[in-house]
Amino acid sequence: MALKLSDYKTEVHNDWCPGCGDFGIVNAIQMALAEMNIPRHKAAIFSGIGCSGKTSHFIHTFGIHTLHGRVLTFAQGAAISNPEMTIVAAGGDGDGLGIGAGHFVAAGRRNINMTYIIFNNGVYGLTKGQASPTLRLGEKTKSLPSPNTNYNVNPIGLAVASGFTFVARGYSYDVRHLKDLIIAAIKHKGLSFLDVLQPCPTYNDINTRDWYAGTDITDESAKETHSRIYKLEDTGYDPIVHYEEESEINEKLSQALIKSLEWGTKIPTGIFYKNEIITPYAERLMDKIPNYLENPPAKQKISSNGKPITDVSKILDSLQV
Amino acid sequence: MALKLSDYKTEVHNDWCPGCGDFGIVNAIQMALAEMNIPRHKAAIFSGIGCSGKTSHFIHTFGIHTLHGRVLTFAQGAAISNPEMTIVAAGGDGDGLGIGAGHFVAAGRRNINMTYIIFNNGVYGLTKGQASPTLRLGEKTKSLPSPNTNYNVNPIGLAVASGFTFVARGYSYDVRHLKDLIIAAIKHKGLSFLDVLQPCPTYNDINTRDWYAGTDITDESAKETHSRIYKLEDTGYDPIVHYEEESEINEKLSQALIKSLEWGTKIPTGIFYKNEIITPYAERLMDKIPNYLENPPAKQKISSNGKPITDVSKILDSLQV
Amino acid sequence: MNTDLTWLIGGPQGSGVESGANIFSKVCAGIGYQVFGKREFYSNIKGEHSYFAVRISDKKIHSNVNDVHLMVAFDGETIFRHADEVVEGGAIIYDSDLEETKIDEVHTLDIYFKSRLEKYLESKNKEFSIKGILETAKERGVTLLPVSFREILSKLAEDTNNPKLKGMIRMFNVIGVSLSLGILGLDSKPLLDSIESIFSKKPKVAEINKQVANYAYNYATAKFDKINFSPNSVSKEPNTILVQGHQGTAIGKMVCGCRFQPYYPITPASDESVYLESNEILNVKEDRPGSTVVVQTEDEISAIGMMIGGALTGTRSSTCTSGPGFSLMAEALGWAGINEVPVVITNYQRSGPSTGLPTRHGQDDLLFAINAGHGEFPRIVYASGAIEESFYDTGKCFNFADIFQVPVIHLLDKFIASSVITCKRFDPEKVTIDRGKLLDKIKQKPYKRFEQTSDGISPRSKLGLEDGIFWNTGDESDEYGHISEDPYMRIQMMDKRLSRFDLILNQIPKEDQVVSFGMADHCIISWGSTKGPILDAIDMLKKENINVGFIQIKLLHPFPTEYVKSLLKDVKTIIDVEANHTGQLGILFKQNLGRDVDYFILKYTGRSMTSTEIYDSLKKILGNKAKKREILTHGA
Amino acid sequence: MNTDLTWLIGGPQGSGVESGANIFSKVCAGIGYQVFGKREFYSNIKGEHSYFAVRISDKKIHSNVNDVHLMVAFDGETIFRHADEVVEGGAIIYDSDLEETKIDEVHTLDIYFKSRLEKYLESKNKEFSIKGILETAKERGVTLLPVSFREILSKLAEDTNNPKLKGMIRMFNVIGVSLSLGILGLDSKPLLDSIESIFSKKPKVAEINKQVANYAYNYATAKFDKINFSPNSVSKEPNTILVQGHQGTAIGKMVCGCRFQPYYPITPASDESVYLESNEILNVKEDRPGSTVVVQTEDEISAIGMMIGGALTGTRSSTCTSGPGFSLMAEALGWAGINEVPVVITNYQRSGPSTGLPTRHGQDDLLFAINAGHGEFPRIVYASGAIEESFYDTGKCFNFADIFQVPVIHLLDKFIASSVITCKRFDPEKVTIDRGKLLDKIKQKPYKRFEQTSDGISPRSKLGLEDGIFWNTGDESDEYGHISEDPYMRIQMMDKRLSRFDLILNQIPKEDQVVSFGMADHCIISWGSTKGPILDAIDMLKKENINVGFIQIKLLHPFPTEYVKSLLKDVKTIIDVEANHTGQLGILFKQNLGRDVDYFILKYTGRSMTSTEIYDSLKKILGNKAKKREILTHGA
Ligand SMILES: Cc1ncc(C[n+]2csc(CCOP(=O)(O)OP(=O)(O)O)c2C)c(N)n1
Ligand SMILES: Cc1ncc(C[n+]2csc(CCOP(=O)(O)OP(=O)(O)O)c2C)c(N)n1
Ligand code: SF4
Ligand code: SF4
Ligand SMILES: [Mg+2]
Ligand SMILES: [Mg+2]
Repeated sequence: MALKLSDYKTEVHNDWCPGCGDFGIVNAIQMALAEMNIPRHKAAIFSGIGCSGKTSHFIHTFGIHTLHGRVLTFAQGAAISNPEMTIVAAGGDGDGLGIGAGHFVAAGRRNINMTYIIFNNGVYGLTKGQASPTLRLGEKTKSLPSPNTNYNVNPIGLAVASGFTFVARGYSYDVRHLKDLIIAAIKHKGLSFLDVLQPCPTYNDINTRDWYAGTDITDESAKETHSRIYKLEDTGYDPIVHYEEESEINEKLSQALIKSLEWGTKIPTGIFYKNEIITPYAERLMDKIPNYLENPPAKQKISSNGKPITDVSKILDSLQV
Repeated sequence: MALKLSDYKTEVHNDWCPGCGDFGIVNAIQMALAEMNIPRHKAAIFSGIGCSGKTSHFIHTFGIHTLHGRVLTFAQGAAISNPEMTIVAAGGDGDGLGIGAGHFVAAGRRNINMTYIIFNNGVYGLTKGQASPTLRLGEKTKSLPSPNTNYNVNPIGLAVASGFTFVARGYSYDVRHLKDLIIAAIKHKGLSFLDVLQPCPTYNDINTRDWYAGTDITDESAKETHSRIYKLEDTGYDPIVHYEEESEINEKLSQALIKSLEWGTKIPTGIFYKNEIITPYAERLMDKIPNYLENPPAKQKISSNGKPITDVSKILDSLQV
Repeated sequence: MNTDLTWLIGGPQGSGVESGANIFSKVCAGIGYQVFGKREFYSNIKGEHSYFAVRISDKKIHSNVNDVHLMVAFDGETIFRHADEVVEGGAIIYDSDLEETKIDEVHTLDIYFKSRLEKYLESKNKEFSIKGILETAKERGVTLLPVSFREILSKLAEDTNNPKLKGMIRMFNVIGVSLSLGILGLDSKPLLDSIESIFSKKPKVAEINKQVANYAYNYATAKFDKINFSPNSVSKEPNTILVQGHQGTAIGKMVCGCRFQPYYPITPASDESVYLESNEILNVKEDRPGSTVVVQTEDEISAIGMMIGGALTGTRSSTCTSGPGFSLMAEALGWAGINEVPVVITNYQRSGPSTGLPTRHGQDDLLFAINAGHGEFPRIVYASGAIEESFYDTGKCFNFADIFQVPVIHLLDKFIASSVITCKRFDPEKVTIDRGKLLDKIKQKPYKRFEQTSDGISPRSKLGLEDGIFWNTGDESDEYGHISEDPYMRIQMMDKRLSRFDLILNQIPKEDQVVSFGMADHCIISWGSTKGPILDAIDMLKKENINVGFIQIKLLHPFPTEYVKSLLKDVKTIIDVEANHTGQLGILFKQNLGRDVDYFILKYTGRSMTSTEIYDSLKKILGNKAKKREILTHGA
Repeated sequence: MNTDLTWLIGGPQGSGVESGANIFSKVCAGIGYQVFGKREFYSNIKGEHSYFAVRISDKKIHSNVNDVHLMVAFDGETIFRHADEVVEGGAIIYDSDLEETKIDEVHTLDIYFKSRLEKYLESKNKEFSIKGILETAKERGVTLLPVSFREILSKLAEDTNNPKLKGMIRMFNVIGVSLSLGILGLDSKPLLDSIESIFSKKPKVAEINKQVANYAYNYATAKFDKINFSPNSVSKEPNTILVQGHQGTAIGKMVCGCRFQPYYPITPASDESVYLESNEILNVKEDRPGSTVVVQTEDEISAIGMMIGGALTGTRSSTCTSGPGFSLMAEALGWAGINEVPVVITNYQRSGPSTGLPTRHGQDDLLFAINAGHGEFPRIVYASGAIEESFYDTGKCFNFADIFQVPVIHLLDKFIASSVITCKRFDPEKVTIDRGKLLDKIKQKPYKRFEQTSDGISPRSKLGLEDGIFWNTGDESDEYGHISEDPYMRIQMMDKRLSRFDLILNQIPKEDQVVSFGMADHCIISWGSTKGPILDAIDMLKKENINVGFIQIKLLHPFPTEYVKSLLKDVKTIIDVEANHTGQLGILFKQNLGRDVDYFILKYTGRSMTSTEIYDSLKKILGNKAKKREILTHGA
C-alpha cells in the first residue's frame, strides 16, 4: 500500500519560527520518504540538539532525538546493528561541525550506509544566535555582540576530506530539488552527506532568503534575477568517480574541493562528489563476517526458552587444562 | 647567553622502544628550540596521551602532558592567556585525528599563534597497536587481528580544509629537515601544523623505516635508492599564498590538497601550504581589545594589597535604580 | 497594609514579554519598591508560552508567591494558563479581541494541559474558551479589564497620523505595562524615563514607545478603577541596583580578576559569558585598561581544557556551563584535580537528566558535582543562594581555588539565572583577592611544583616564570611533575592531595561554610536558590509567632560535618528543601552526619519554588499532617 | 604439608615475561594444581619492569600472597625489586652474567626506588649491586641458583649445530620456566606439550623451543636440588579451565547474546574487545552462525552513542572501558537513563584520578559510577569479585538491563583483568536470558514507548518493528516520547523512572545482591576483586580458629540497605576493605545505613592486595592494635 506524504507527518506542534528554513527540510525529507515509499517502521530519523534537533519529532518514522553533537554516533550504531533500516541523521551546523566535528570526520572514514543532513544556518539557533562554525570570519549577525573571530569551516570540503562518499548541497527553499537530493543520498551505497543552506530569519540577517535570491546583487533595472544559488547539474559538472584509479579519484576529489570553495555571488548546489567504488562499511564487515547482512546483530536469535543458544564449547575447550 | 641543545633535555628516563621514530621528533624539537635560542621558560610543550604523549617530559621547558585527544584545547588556552610564550602542542595520530579530531577542526578555524605536531605512526602505540586514523583501509599491521575496516584520514588535507595556515610534513628520521620545518612552523604567524611520519617498529610493520626508504621498490641491481620520501622544496613547489585574492588562495589550497593525496611510491614532505594573509587570532582579538597583546590576561594586574583594582562603577551605575 | 503585589505578564516567546517585564521592574524599582521577578519559558525561540512574574513590595523580598494580583495577557494562552492564579480582588488586563478564542485554537497548548483545563471548565460548567475561563475568574472575585490592544494602536495611529502604528503588535508589551501602571496608580514619569533610557540609542523608537505608553497609561487611569492591592508610596533606598541573575557572577568575575573565560553556549549559563564579552574591556584603577578574553569554544571539553591552559599561565580562568556541559567536563576536572590547578566552573543547574527541561529550573546536580570524574581528587563544591550572594561568592571561589589549588565548582541554577531583583549595590571594596601560594619570582631552586610541604600545598609557578619550570601530567607524578609509578610516591601524593579536605574545612571561615538563619525545634536545611522562598516562608510563619530554623549550606564539599552537627544538635525535626527528586542534600547529610532527614520538601517540575508553597508545606509539617516527602507542584 | 607455592618471573616489558608465566601456569594447571597468577606492568611498551607472580596450590586459592618461593630473574631490575620477597628456604634463579651489575647501571630504576634500595643495602653493609642484594637474600636463607642463560644457549647452539640459537635472548623466558620446573621436580612432559600447543601453527619455532626447554630442564635437574617448597603431586580436577581476566566477561557476552560492542581502546579494558573480535563469528545451536560486531570507535563518546543506537534496534549492546573513558560517557549515560535504554557498560577500573596509574589497579570509581551524569535517573551499578563470577554476572547484567530498562554499569578492575586463574569450566547452561518487556510484535495500538504501567516499566519496541514506532528524546517527554514541558507530565515521568529503584531491590534475588560468607563479631564488607584475598585471609584465620565474617556487596546501586542491615544486625565491628583512598563503600554504607565503618583496610598504591596483607591487618584489628585506616603497601 503506497503511503501518502501526510502519513509521514506527526501531530506534534511545530514551534519553529515563522519562515524558518527548517520547514522546507522536513518537508523534503517527508516527500523523499513518501516518494520512495519506505515503510514508516523501516526508517529512523536521528537528530541532534538545536532547533533542527526537533526534526525527528515531526516525522512519523522512528524518531531519535539524541544529544548535542552526537547524532552520528547513535545513528551509526543503529545502522550497524540493523542495516535493513533507512537511517537519516539530521542536525544543526553547530551540532555537526562544532561539537560534533570529530564524529563527522570519523563517520567519513567508516562509510556506513546512511544519510546525514546538516541544517546550515550559520548560527546556533536554539541558544539564541551565537556564531556557528559555518559563519564566516568577521561577519556579524544581528545576534552577535561583535564580529565573528573564527574562520568558517567548509562543510563540503571537510566531508570530502573526511571520506564521505556522497557529498551534496541543497537549499531549504528549493524543496523539490532538495527532495531529489535526499532521495539520491538515501539511495547512495555508503555514507551520504547533505549540506543544506537554511536561512534562520530570526538570528542570521546575513544569509537570508533575499541574500540567497541575490536581491542585493540584482540589477533591478536589468530586471534579471541573480540568485546566488545555481545547480551543478545545470553546468555539466560530473561528480561521479567512474572507475577505481587513483587519478580518477583524485581528480574528482579535487574538483569537489575546488567547487566547495565557491561562495559569494555564486553558490553551487547539487552533488559535488559521489564515489561508490569505496566499499561501504557493511562490505568491509562481510570480509570478516560473511553473513553479516543476512544475519545482522538485530536479527540474530540469541535464546530459546530463556536459554542461550550460542555454543562457546570450542572456546571453552581451548581454555580447558 | 646562548643555550645549548643539552639544556633542553631533561633527566627523565626515556622508555620508548629502541628504534622508535619518536626519538627523532624530540631531538628535532630540542634542536629547533636551541637554534632559535628560545629561553626555556618562554616555551611550553603540551602533549596528548600515547607514547608520543610522554614527549613533554623529555624536554626542558614547561611541559604539560594533558589528556587523550585534548592537547590542542589546553595549549590554545595557554596561548591565548599568555601570547608571549612559544607554544608547541604534540601528540599521536590517534590523539589528534581520532578522539581529538573535533578540536583539530576548530583549532584550524581559530588560527592561534602556535605549533601542532602530530606523531603519525598509523597505530595506537601505547594501547598496543590498534589501527590509528591514518592507517589505510584494508591494511593489516602485525598487531591487528584483521584488516583495518576504516578509510584513512588525510592529515594534510584535513588541516588545509580546517583552516590551518601553515601545513607541512616531516619525517622523523630526517631530523635536520624536521628541525628546519619546526623552526619555520614556530616562526609562522598563526597556527602551524606538522604531520610527522613516524615509524613504530613495534606495531607498524607496514610503514617501516625500510618502507619509507623504499627498499621494497628499489631495484638492487640498479644500485639506486628509491626513497619514497622527497622534499617539495626540491621540486619548485611554492606553498605560499602571496596576495589576498580568492583565486590565489584557492589555487594554493587546491594545490596543497592535491599534493596531500600523493602517497604510495612518492611521499612529499616539506611545506604544503602557508598563508599569512589570514589574520591570526590575536589580531582578531585586537579588533575588540586593542591592547590585548600588550596586556594579555596573564600579564594583567588584578589587585593591589589584596584588594581588587578593577573599576566596575560604570557597570554598577547602569544598574542603579 | 504593606505593599506586596505580584504582577504577571505572559505571551508568546519573542513577543516582548521579557522586555515588558524589564520595563515594569525598572519603573517599580525606580520608584523605590523592592522587586523580585522571575521568567519562565520553553525551549523554543518563538511562539511558545513565556511569562514573567514580578513581585514588588515595600519590604525586602526574596521570592515569588503563588498569588497573582494583576495580570496582563496579550494572548489567549496566558489567560488559559494563568487565570486561576489571580486572586480575589485582583485583576486581569486582557486583549478583548481574544474573548471568543477556543481552547482548540491555541495550537501551542499541549494536550496534557488542555485536558486538565477542559476538566476544570467542565466541572465549572463553562465553555472551553477564554470567555469560559474568564468567567471562573470573575466568579472568584477577579476584576476583568478587557482592552482592545489593537484599538489602542489604531486610535493612536489616527491621533498621531502615523498609520504604521496600527500593525505594531510588538508594542503590546508596552501597552500592557502602561495600562498596569495606570491601574496601579503609579506615576507615569518613571515609565517614560525608563523607555527613554532603554531606547537611548534609537530616539525615534523611544518617541513612538513613549507615545504609546502615554496613551495607554491615560486610557487606563481614565477607564479603570485602581485595584485593591495598589501599592503604597515608598521612599527610595540609596544604592539600590536592579540586577539579573547572570550579572552577579559576571561582575564578580570582573572584579576579582578573572581574565579568561572560554565557554560553550548552553541555557541558562551562556548569558553570563555574553555579558562578560559585552563588557570585555575593563577599567582598571591607576593602570591601563584590562580585558576579559571570552572565547566561544567548539564544545565544553574544549572549554575546560582551555580554562586549565589559561590557569597554568597564572591567569584567573573560569568557564560557565550547565548540566550537559558539565558532564562533558568530568574527565578534565580530574586532570585539574591531580595537577592542583585552580579553576572555577560556574555551573548553572537546570532540570536533568540529559537534555531534560533545558530552560527550566532544577537543583539536581549536587551529588554529581561532588563525584564527577573518575578517581579521587580534591575539589570544592560551593553554592550561592541568591544573586547578590553570587557576586561576593564568585570572588571567594577564586580565592578558594588559588589558596587550596583545587578546582572549584560554583553551583547556581536556572532560578537565579532568570530572576531579576533589587538589592544593595555590589561593593567591590568588600572583595579581597588572595592568590594563595602563586609565585611571582622563584626563590628556591630547583623549583618543584609538587613539593611536599607542611600544609600539603606547594608554591605555584606559572608558564613563563623564569626558573619556575614545571611539568604536569594526568599520570601520578613526583614532586617535579614527572610521571612516577613508584608505590610510595603514589601514597605520598595521594595523601598530599587528599589532605586538602581537612585544610579546606579548617581554613574557610565558618560563616562562609554555613549560614544559620536562626534555630528552632524544626529546622530547614537547604542549599542554593531555595534560600529566597525559604526566608520568605519563615517570615510568614514568624508573623504567626511560629519559629522555624534554617541553615543554608554553602560549602557542600568537603562537607562541614562537625559544624553542621554542632548547629543542629538541639534540633528535633530536620526538613530538607530542594528542587530535585531524590533529596540530594538529605543523602549527603546522612552520609556525613549519619542522621536521617525527617521531612523533604521537594519540587521537580522544573519550576522554582514559591514562598507560599514552602509556607504551606511547613504548616503541614508543623501540624503533623505532612508526608515524609512533600512534593510541590505550583507554576505553569 | 600442602602445596602452596608462589613462583615469580620478572623482566623488561616485551621480553616474554607474560608468555613465560602463561607457559608456567598452563603446565601447572595441566598437572592439576590450582593457579592464581597476576601481572604487573608499567604504562610502557618495551623496557620497563614487568612481572608475573603465579601462585599454585593443591587447594582452591583466590589471591596472591606476599611470599615468593621461587623467583626467575633474567634481568637485574627483577632482582633488585623482588629479592626481598623471596622467603627463607626459597630460591632465586638468576642470570649469573648479571652479578656485577650496579644499581646505577639499571636505567629503568626510578630514583625513589633506588634511594630506598641504597638505604637498605647500606644498612646491611652491602655494595650497591646485584651481588649486594643477593647476599642479603642468601643471609636470610634463600638459595641462589646462578645460571648463565647465554651459556645455555651457546651450548645448545653447539649441540644442535644451530648457531642462530646463541643470540636468541627471547628464549630466556622458556629457559627460566624450564629451569623452574626442573627445580620444582615437576614432570617435563606437560611443558613440552604446552609449548607445542602454543606454537601449533609454527612447528619450527615449537621445535627450537622444545629443544631449549628440554636442555634447560635437564640442566636444572642435574645441577640443582629441589627446593623445600616443592609441590605435592595432585590429581587433576575435571572440567577445569585456565582463564584470563578479560575472558570471563567476553565469553559471558557471547553466551548471553551481546551482539554489538563498540569500544575505544583503553587499558585494562581493551583486551576484552579484542578477544570478542578475535572470536567474532559464533556457533549457534541449530541455527546459522551468529556474530559479535565489534567496532573500534573514534572515542568513548562515540562508543556509548553507538551502543545506545544498537540497543534501540533490540540488539543486546555493550561497551567496555575504564575511568577516563567512562568519564566521557557521563552525558550519554543520562540519555540512556531518561530513555530507558538497556545497555551494559563493562567498566574495568584502574588507578585514578585522571590518567593516574593507567596500568595499575584501583577501585576508585564506585561513587562516580553511582553519580555519573547530571540529573537524576535510574541505573544499576553491579560489581563482580572474580573472573568466574564475572562470566555469570555478565549475563545477569544484561538481564537486569532488559528487565528494568536501565543502563547497567558492570564494575570490574585491573586486578581481575590481569589475573589468570584456574576455575570450573563456565557453564552456559546456568545462564538464562530474560529480555524483559522487549516486544516482537505490537499488540496494543497506538504503541506508546513510555506508557504508564502498574510496575512503572513499559513494553519496549525496537527500531524496525512494525506498528512499534516510537520517539526518544533527551528532553522530558510524554508517553510517546515526544518532548513535553508540562509540569504534571514531568512528575509522572520522574516518578515512573525513579520508582525503578524499589523494583530493582525487590526483584533481583537477594543472593545476587549480596553474598554472605559467614558472620561473626568482626565482619568485613567489601566489593569487587578484593573478594579473593579476603576469602584467603579469612581461611588463614580459620586455621587459627578465628572467625571473621564477610559480606560481598555486588549490587551497589541501588543499595540493598535493608538486606545489608539485616545481615549485619549482630555484627560488632565492621571492617571495610577497598582499593582506594577514601573508603568509598564505607561512605556509601554510612549514606544508606547511617552506620560508621569501624576500620578501613585500604590500598592505593595501584597494586592489588595480597591475602597476607589482609590477614596481617585483620590480626591487628582483632588484637586492638590497628589504626582506623590500615594502609597497605605491599608490592613492587
Ligand atoms: C553538551 C551540550 N552543550 C550545549 C548545549 C546547548 N545547546 C543546545 S542547542 C545548541 C546549539 C544549536 O545550534 P545548531 O547545532 O547550529 O542548531 P540550530 O539550533 O541552529 O538548528 C547548544 C549549544 C547542549 N544541549 N548540550
Ligand atoms: C579518554 C581516554 N581513552 C582512552 C585512553 C587510552 N589510550 C592511551 S594512549 C591511546 C592511544 C594512543 O595512540 P596515539 O594517539 O596514536 O599515540 P601513540 O601511542 O601512537 O604515540 C589510548 C587510546 C585514554 N588515555 N584516555
Ligand atoms: S531560531 Fe532560526 S533556526 Fe531556530 S526555529 Fe527560529 S528561524 Fe529556525
Ligand atoms: S610502541 Fe611504537 S610508537 Fe610506542 S614507543 Fe614503541 S615504537 Fe614508539
Ligand atoms: Mg545552526
Ligand atoms: Mg599513534
